[in-house]
Amino acid sequence: RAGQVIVFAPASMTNAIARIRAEFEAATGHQVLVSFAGSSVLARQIELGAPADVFLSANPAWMDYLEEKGRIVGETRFDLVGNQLVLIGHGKQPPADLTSKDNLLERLSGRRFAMALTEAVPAGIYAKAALSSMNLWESVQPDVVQTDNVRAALALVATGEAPFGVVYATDARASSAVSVVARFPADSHPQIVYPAAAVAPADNPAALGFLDHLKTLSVQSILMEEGFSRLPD
Amino acid sequence: MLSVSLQHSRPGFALDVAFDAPPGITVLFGRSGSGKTTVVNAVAGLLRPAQGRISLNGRDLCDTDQGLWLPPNRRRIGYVFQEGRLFPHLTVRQNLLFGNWFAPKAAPRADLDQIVEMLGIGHLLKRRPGGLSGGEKQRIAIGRALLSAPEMILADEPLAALDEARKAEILPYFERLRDESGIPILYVSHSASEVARLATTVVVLQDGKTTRQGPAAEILSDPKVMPTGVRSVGAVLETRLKAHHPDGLSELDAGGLSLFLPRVAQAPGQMVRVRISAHEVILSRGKPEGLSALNILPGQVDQIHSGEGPGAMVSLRTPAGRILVRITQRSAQALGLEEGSDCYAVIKSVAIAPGDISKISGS
Amino acid sequence: MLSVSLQHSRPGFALDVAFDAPPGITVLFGRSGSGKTTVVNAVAGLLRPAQGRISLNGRDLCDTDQGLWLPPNRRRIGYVFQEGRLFPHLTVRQNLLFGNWFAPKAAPRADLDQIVEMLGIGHLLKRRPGGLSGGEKQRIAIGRALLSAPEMILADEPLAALDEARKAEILPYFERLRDESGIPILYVSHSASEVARLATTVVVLQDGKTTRQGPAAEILSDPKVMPTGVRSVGAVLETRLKAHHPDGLSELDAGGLSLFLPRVAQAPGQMVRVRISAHEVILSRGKPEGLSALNILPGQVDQIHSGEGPGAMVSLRTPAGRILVRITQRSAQALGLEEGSDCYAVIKSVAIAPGDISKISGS
Amino acid sequence: MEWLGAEEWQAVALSLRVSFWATLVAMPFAVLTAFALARWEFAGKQLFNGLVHLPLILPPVVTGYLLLLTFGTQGPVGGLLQELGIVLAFRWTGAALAAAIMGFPLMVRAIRLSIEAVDPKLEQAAATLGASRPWVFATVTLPLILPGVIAGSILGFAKAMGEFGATITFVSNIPGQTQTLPSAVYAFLQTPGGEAAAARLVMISIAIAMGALLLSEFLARRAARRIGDG
Amino acid sequence: MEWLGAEEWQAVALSLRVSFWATLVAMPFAVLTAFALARWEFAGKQLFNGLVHLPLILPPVVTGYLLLLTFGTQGPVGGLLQELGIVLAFRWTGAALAAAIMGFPLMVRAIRLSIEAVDPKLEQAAATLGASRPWVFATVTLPLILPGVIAGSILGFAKAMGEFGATITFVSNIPGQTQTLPSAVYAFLQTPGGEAAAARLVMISIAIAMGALLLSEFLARRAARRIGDG
Ligand SMILES: Nc1ncnc2c1ncn2[C@@H]1O[C@H](COP(=O)(O)OP(=O)(O)OP(=O)(O)O)[C@@H](O)[C@H]1O
Ligand SMILES: Nc1ncnc2c1ncn2[C@@H]1O[C@H](COP(=O)(O)OP(=O)(O)OP(=O)(O)O)[C@@H](O)[C@H]1O
Ligand SMILES: [Mg+2]
Ligand SMILES: [Mg+2]
Repeated sequence: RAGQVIVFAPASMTNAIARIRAEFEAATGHQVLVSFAGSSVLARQIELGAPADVFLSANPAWMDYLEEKGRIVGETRFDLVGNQLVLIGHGKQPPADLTSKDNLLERLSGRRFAMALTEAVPAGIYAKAALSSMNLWESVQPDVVQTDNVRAALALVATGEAPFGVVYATDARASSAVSVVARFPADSHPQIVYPAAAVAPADNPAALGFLDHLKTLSVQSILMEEGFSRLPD
Repeated sequence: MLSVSLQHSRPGFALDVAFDAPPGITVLFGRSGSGKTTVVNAVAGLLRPAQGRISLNGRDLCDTDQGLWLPPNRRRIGYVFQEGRLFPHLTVRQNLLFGNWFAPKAAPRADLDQIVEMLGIGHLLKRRPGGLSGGEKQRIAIGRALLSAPEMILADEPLAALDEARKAEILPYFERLRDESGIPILYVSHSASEVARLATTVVVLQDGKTTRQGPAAEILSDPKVMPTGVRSVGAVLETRLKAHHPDGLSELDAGGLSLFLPRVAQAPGQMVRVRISAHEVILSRGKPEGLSALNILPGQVDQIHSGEGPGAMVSLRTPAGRILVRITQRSAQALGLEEGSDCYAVIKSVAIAPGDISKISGS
Repeated sequence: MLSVSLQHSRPGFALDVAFDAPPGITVLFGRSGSGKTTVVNAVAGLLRPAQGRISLNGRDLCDTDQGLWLPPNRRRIGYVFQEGRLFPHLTVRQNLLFGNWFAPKAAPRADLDQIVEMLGIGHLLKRRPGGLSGGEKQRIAIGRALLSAPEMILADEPLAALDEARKAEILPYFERLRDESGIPILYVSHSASEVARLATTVVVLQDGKTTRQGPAAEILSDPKVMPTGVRSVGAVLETRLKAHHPDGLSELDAGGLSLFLPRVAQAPGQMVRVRISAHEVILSRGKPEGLSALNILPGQVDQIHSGEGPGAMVSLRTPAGRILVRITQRSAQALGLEEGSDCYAVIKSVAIAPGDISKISGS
Repeated sequence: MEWLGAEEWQAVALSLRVSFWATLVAMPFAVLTAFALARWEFAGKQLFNGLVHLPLILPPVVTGYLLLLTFGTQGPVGGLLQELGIVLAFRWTGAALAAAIMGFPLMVRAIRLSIEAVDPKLEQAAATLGASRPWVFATVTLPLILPGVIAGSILGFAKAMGEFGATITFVSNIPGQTQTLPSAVYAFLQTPGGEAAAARLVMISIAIAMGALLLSEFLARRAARRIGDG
Repeated sequence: MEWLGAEEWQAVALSLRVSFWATLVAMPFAVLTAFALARWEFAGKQLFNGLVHLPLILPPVVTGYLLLLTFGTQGPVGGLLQELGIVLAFRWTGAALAAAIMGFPLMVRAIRLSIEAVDPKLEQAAATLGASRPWVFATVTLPLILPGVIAGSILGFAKAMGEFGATITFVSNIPGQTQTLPSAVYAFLQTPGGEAAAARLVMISIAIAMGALLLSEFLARRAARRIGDG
């Protein structure tokens, strides 16, 4: 019998989820409805009784939060995929060598530097950590402009309002008006992970089926195509 | 019967009035700013007086001592406002019928068609008040109040914006209301001839106080109290219509004497009230001959009152009743008039304004 | 000199008027809805006529053929509206002075204090219009227009809301304006006595058309054109004030005859216009004796005009000028009146209303 | 149509439904509230006034969050309503509630201004003609404030069409159930390459609101003409 | 104070500054626009009307994005302004611009309703007394629409205090420079456990807006009393 799965997913996964969903629906006949919003919004909604079956979060913090509240079933939780942080520039830009700090600072100095909120939004938190660990933060901080989400940061760089920015690799692919100047090494910031889990009480077989489906290879390859990166095992 | 007693003060103005308005028309008479509209508003329930009591036909409308206060919509009063206050979003017809919606089903109803015709507003029924002339608006305001089946009518200078001819058409309707409906009418006016014609009772207001009140005939014949001056003084005769003559004159019986007036619109046998302005009567010691004036009434001087100006007011006892005559002091001396003198009052038929002749109620 | 020619139509109403208003007061006279306010609005620039031309003292205000249209603020016209239109957010004083802000500095200015006193509104200056009585509002509207230093005044029934006493106080001011300022005044009224007293020129409007226009004396003595009825017919005599007598009477010289009136407020030697209502004159074949009436003028019957009713209008040639007398046809027969008959006109001093006496301009 | 997917059309339809009902249901309350604020004196009036304005002052996300706390199935009011069989959170009805609440201060202000412009003398006249307060309101006040009611409606409707923050927070963004036009636009804007689709939806949103605006202007004009020199 | 950090106080001060200037500068334009819409007939009037309402219809993020495209340093208008030494993007002035534009339709509607309620007969009377159009406006129309102008101001101010989406998109969120109260609130809400801090800021926001509301009610009452039966 065909069932219905309601998935709460971060807005940045819209494209990937759309493809995964189509594949799953075709295979099982179940219907998948996906609600895209910021992870914080989704998590609070789940906490307050949203009719979600599956939660995908853009960072582990909100998943932890819900797990503490008992709103997800811990046994079903797993890390779906990762992402990479990149330094982008407006227009065509030559690549930079992140290890040669002086060279980089010269290119960045005095120019607006866009990223998501460094205290609140995961992409911003990661970016700040990455820049700090490379001793760049102090220098660029006065010129940092923060946005409410990473896509807005991308837009700033795309329009040229901010010549540089730090976004996810998945976002950088979206705009032809920006180019990747450098990729931050994975160890320069906390690991970027998108966890997934079933929302309590996890009594919807179709939802559990969807979670299982997420673990399949074809899903992984879709995610790779959309620019996400494989998690180290 | 409306009975009013009010105290209310505003900066620079204090109202303190008490009067009764018996069935018929009670005219509130007074100068601009004397408080007429304020009194009328209190009766209508639009102003809550600081202190006072108002009752209508035994029903208390307001009694500040008892804390009683009837809202305007439960007073059943038809108010013709000084400034029209038509509803701009309704057609003239809807304006006219507005009060009708809310009147108790049992209430006696004035007839729309009849009132529309009397007011000459048939061609306006489909229009909205926005584009009407001043007089047209006022006529509709009158119609609206009349059609609300009220137990009392308040009319605040209802005819001021109208021309004489239109006034002459509407006045008889107020007379009919007065005489036939038996509902009290409180009428604000500053026109002496309107007052003379309509008033059963006159209440004179001055600076917020009632300075004089009483039957119209009495107040109107007292030059001292008429706030609008000596020209509005006149005597009122009660006569019976004897006959209509073929030459267009009507003959009235006034205490056995004949009075000829241009055709009076009543049936023979009816009682008719005729107001004779004091300044339009001529006195003669001998019986005058060869005059164009048709009405020559013999009488005796009752009283001569010399005012401050050149005039004197002579009160004459005639078989037809008391007649007031205003002449110059010079004439009074020239004629050697004194109390008890015999003389004749000469009255032109056409000098008596149509507005000064009216049917007597109940006859 | 204002010259107006207008065509404008609205559903159910077509205006087509042409008249000149020379210096002095031109009264627009007509029944409710006849188009008086419409004409005045066109002159003020508040209504753009479909067709027409309006010029004031040689200056074109509007000429639809040339596509010329002066906006209201550049016409320099003081308009007393039928409905007041006071500014609710300004005090009475600010209302009065409003036009003053915009008047050219060089324009002759009426004096605030003087106008405030004339209108009796000194105690209201600090108030706002919201709580004023109807008459108070209208007085302020008059003052506001007068104080705007206009080149012409439009007054739309300015006195309708006022009591007789207040009217009597304000009328002389309009007379003074008429006689001394030389600015044309277009005055809408339906009061015959106001017309008689103020009008230099009368323009009669009926259903949007000018049916008659001309000097006041001429129009007022024509019973056919007076839209407000036969009672407003009267002759106008031009007299010279001879003397004031100690008993309060004033003696006027009317073509060599003496006319006695209650004290006239002019200086001896001045020309005075006296209106004598036709219905207040008595005719006598022989010279009457022993009458209280002081003024007895000999004359010859010029013309007898019998109307439809019981009345007849007799025109009398006297040394003082033409006098109109309205009597009954019965009297006319009884007295055997025909053209050429000698007879006497009997006129009471006090019968002549103060409103019917006025200074003649320029004298 | 080809260039919009089924889900987008659903969003359009839902937004229309949400905006329509939000405006319609909120209107009587807005009129009542405006009347109370314009004409009555009561204790706590200013507090009430502030409360009405709150959705304007608060960031929409906060409003949405407060709605969720109050009307969510776990919330005090939401729990009660649920026992009556009424669920708002994560339903289109909730989206309508959010839109109504966000548009409420705009409606109230417009109507209140109109009420304050009505000449009480006309209402007095109606009272002397026998109309009780509710009747005076229905036959005189209401027709006279119609332009304000229409202005309030269009403000409310436009606001409802554009409302995003409170809606997505309160009812989430579930396609076909709670995904309104703005939520769909948001989702597209968050996706690589979604700008074109977002722009299409924005265009539809503008077209609908413009249509509503024209209609409201037409109605307001008619109402004004009736009141004016008709 | 202890319970708020320096950055939060900066956000409060900045929001006040932004809202104040947004309201003040937008007001004359709002009055002009309202007057044009209420009284003039011109080609494209309905288009203009629609444009004015646009910020209400569009999701705020879209408005912010359009602002960025237009007024950003790379945008057509922004580039021009920059040559004049005026920079809006990433400045508090830009935040004020965003707030002004978001509040503009609310202001215009309130003022327009008031203008439509003014009796043209009074303006005519002023014209016959010699006042030219601008003077009629200044001496008669403006005083009579004061309640509407005040209502518009408070709507604009409240909206400016709550504006988030367009602001953060257009000028970002630079603490001390462009971080307004709602941006700060948003930031707190993004992290688990940030509710308490967000609530504190929301309280401040409400207190300020309430103060402004009370002031506006007081002023409107005074203006109305002057016009009414004073
Ligand atoms: N709302 C108000 N506030 C303050 N004073 C008022 C108010 N209404 C009336 N007045 C004052 O009270 C007095 C009486 O006013 P009212 O309107 O009763 O006069 P009125 O006799 O009707 O005059 P009119 O013949 O000119 O209409 C006036 O001096 C007026 O200015
Ligand atoms: N805006 C308008 N739209 C349509 N008809 C109008 C408009 N204004 C006036 N009228 C009509 O034009 C005619 C003339 O009106 P006007 O106001 O000029 O009359 P009036 O002579 O001043 O009357 P009144 O003495 O009653 O004030 C009336 O029949 C009136 O109904
Ligand atoms: Mg009055
Ligand atoms: Mg008129």
